Amino acid sequence: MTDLSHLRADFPILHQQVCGHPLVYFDNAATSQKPRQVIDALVHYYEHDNANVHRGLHELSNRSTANFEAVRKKVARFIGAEHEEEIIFTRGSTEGINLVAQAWSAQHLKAGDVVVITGMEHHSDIVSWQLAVERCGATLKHVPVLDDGTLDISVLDSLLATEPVKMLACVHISNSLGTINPVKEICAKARARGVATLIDGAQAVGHVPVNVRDIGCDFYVFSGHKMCAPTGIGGLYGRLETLNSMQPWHGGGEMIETVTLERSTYKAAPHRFEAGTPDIAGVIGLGAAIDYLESVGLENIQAHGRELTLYAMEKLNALPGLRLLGPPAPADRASLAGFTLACAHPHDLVEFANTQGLALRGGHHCTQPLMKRFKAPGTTRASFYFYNTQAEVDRMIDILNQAIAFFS
Amino acid sequence: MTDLSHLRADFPILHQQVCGHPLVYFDNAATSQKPRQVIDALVHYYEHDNANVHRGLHELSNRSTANFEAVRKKVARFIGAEHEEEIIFTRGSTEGINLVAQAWSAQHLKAGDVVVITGMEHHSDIVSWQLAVERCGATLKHVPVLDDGTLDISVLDSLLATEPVKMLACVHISNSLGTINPVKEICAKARARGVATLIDGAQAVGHVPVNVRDIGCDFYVFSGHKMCAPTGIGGLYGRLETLNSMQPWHGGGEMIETVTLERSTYKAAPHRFEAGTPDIAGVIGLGAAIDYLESVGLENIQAHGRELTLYAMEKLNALPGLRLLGPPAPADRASLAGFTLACAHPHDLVEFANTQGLALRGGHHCTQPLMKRFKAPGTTRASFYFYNTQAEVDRMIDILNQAIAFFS
Amino acid sequence: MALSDDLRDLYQQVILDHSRSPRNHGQLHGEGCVHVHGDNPTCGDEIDVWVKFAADGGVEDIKFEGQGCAISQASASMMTVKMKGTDAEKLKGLIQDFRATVTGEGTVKDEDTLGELALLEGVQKFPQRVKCATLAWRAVEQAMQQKGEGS
Amino acid sequence: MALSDDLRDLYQQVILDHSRSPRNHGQLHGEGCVHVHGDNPTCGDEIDVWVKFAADGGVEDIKFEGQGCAISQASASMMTVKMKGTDAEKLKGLIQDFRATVTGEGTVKDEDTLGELALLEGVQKFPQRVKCATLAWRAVEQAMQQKGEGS
Ligand SMILES: Cc1ncc(COP(=O)(O)O)c(C=O)c1O
Ligand SMILES: Cc1ncc(COP(=O)(O)O)c(C=O)c1O
Repeated sequence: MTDLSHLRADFPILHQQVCGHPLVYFDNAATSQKPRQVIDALVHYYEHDNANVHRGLHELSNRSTANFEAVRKKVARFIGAEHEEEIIFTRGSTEGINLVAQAWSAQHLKAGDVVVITGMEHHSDIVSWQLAVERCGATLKHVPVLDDGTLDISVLDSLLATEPVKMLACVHISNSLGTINPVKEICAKARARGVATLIDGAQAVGHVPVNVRDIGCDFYVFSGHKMCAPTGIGGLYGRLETLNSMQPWHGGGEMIETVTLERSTYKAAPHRFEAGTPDIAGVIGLGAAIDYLESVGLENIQAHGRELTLYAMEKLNALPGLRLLGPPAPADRASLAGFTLACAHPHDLVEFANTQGLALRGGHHCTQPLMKRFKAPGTTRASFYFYNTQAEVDRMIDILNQAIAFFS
Repeated sequence: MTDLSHLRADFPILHQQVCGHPLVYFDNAATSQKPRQVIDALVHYYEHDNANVHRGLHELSNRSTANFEAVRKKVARFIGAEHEEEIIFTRGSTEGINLVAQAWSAQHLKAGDVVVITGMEHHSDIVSWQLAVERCGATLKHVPVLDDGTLDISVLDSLLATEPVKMLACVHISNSLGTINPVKEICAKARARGVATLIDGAQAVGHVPVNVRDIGCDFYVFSGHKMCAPTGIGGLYGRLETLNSMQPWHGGGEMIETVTLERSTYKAAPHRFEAGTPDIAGVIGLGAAIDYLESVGLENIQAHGRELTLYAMEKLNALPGLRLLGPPAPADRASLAGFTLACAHPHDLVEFANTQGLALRGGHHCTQPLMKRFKAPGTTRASFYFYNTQAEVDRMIDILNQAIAFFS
Repeated sequence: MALSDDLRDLYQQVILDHSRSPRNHGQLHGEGCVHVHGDNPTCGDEIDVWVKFAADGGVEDIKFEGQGCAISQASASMMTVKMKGTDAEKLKGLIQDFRATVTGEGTVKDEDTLGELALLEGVQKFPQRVKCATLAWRAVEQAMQQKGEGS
Repeated sequence: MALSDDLRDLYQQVILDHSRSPRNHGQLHGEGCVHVHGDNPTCGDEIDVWVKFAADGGVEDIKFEGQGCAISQASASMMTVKMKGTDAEKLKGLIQDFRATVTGEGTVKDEDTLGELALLEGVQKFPQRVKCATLAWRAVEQAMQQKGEGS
């Protein structure tokens, strides 16, 4: 197995006891932990460079601005965007999705149009589009999920062929099932029909190599906090011509050219969509996270995740009364395992695990429709990142065995 | 003079050389510096507690959630809100204003209505309302600024008496003039006519004691980064019944109760307006900043600022060709001084100052209409915070004298 | 790897037993019956409670159905056992005492009536589970209100 | 407190002199005159340039008005001095050489024609001022384009 356990030394938080046991952190799909390098970048920023960006001519402001914009370039390269102007900094995936659902829709969506999502979207991609279609009288349809946790692409084909679809929004990697969707193929189908695409990469960026140009989407969102960066920062990629075809979203400083009390004119992307003082330190931290992940290597991260998941799936499938959701083949999935146990509700299981130092997540994972689809009141989810080890999986299996004995 | 110079030891960034001179940081109205205590709180969070909030049952998540919600309570107390549910975490003032201009307006503003702003609003409060009235066919009017930098309240009176005003948005402290507006009186006038009020407290919170209940506004916004907190975090106060009368703004996790692919139901405030993973560390840092400011004492901060401004104004007014904008009496203004110099454009002056280690800001300060009003192509602004000293003001005057000699 | 005392307190044998074999499981129909649905949307716990109130406002009969964690289901089951046949006076006291037991706020006035329910005291150490333990109880309070409005 | 060399290079005496007493200040009207307005919205610098092009595309006459920092106004003034009477060929070279001078990117081909303008080399050390130095020049480029479209 790809051994990255030496990297644990970079993560101060991992070396603690919880309830008298060494912490095993398997809640990475909710948020990742941060390496010393990222924390240090924040501290360095606040101790040396902190100043507002774009508006100053003094040294600290010049430094902040240069470092801030350098991260935009870094993000563009990291996810394969053609121009750095295609990267808009957001709080995270949710804000990015809402920006598109509001600002893109205002220009491009009208009564009678159809927006297509999938049955495995995160609430952020369901509710923002519900709000968007409600505002303009469009309709929301969805591509259902098959029993094996993959999308029923035949329904997508027929929706695209028969409905006035304007936008297709689809998750890259499902945070509940672990399914890796064939987003390149899906975007090609949409593009062939002139349909815009938004890919939710919250679980993908920093976990698998991502190239937005190769995927061929119009928009792509991600959250920094799920890829070793600070909380409060993320990114929206949008194709430049699409972004510049959109009217502003929020009004404020930095997004304007000239303002009179009567009317205003606006900058081009990306600044048009970044009103107000941004999370400057968050952006600096995001840059440090990308440096860190690249030093580890995205291929190594992906390989390690796949191997650990294969190992975990084999052990989990052997437990009595355990039902694993999502694709059966580890090659088709990301490094997480969502499951139900016959004898214990997810919340009881997570509570039990916690008293042994194991951090799992139980519930609907912001995918209530998917839970209903699989007739589960919720699942227990173990999600891994590169700093997790086989020994930690063994420990989880041990604890689950105890839980089964306890609750049965 | 109130001596708070011992606090400089808490601010690592202040102890550096810029262009071979000790840094004098007078750009506090753009963003404040951060004390060791706030930086430490961020580091502690990432090294011990980092986990996603609200959704977990494991130890780290419970800790994060408890600490996160404790800050909501702290903010409520700090600005005098009645209920902690009245505090919504935002990226900063700009996001708060846009939330109100979008989510409140969707419910409460229609064609023919009037929104009143003032001639000294920051671009965030101008452009968001321009976008809002454009969306629904309402009209934007403004209260002009008098020569002494105060508002022409007689125009406000007549607008309220004769126009179908629905919303009055007004800055608490002008970031360009330093004017402290009589917001309590203004809100009383609006309330008497059933007009909702939004006060932009970006320059007020953390600088003067603020009590939203005493002010009597419906909404109040502020930015953490201007009050010793990290970048990327701020707050919106809204009266509970007003907030709960508003439909959701962004869709996503945390703001929903139940989601089906057809429709969703939403939580009450504040969570209704906090979609997605928030800037958890930013909130923790905001809490630490409030603790820090309270340990210094808001009254001390205000007194020190007033004394330093009085001192600076006297010295500035003695410089040849210098025109100081804003109220002539220091008691009526916050601790900043915006001015023009006959012999030098603000950008030349700021560039000159920077080579002497002095950080000033030159330009329109996101208040272009106000600059036009005072026929200034921009101003040079020195803005102080409690860690600034009289000696630093002396140094600024020295440098300005040199600049005058150089450019004349 | 010994289990923690807190955990053993939370999931006492009696509690696990109620969650596995809930008492008074099912529905009630007919005159004087009030049906209330309750849920904890964030955790997905759901409960349906049917109450047949007595003339004095006490509980003549009560049944429930639901799904959720052991705490929410056990609490519902144990609640129905205690409530059945309780008069209006005792009912109010019981609800108050139960809330005091699981939150640790306020004092329990009548330990005897509480009986087995006192075992749910373990919830105090798990504040985020209070809403699980009180789910069925909030449904009953809502039923009392509905009845009040109906009469 | 000596002034830094970088600052002295940026604001050389000649530059300050041009900013205080701009040459070719004013407007041009009549046939063959192109008027262009340019601005740097973020700093508030504004410029109006009037160009009377010669038949060959060179500059017969040029004037400007504007407000802004010393760099933007001095650069405009010095530009008009150099451009007046320049033929089309030299005009293009001048613009390229000037850009190379202030950005430090590319090489200056014709130092002689540049003359005094070479003094603006000091801008290289202040990258955020490049857009001040080039404001008037971008306006002339726009005027050249407009003329091209018109003919
Ligand atoms: C697939 C998916 N989409 C969207 C989100 C929302 O991301 P955030 O909460 O960072 O905005 C998440 C994470 O919670 C996710 O897993
Ligand atoms: C008066 C005023 N309002 C609003 C803002 C915008 O604040 P932020 O950029 O933090 O959103 C500022 C600061 O730039 C300000 O000074």
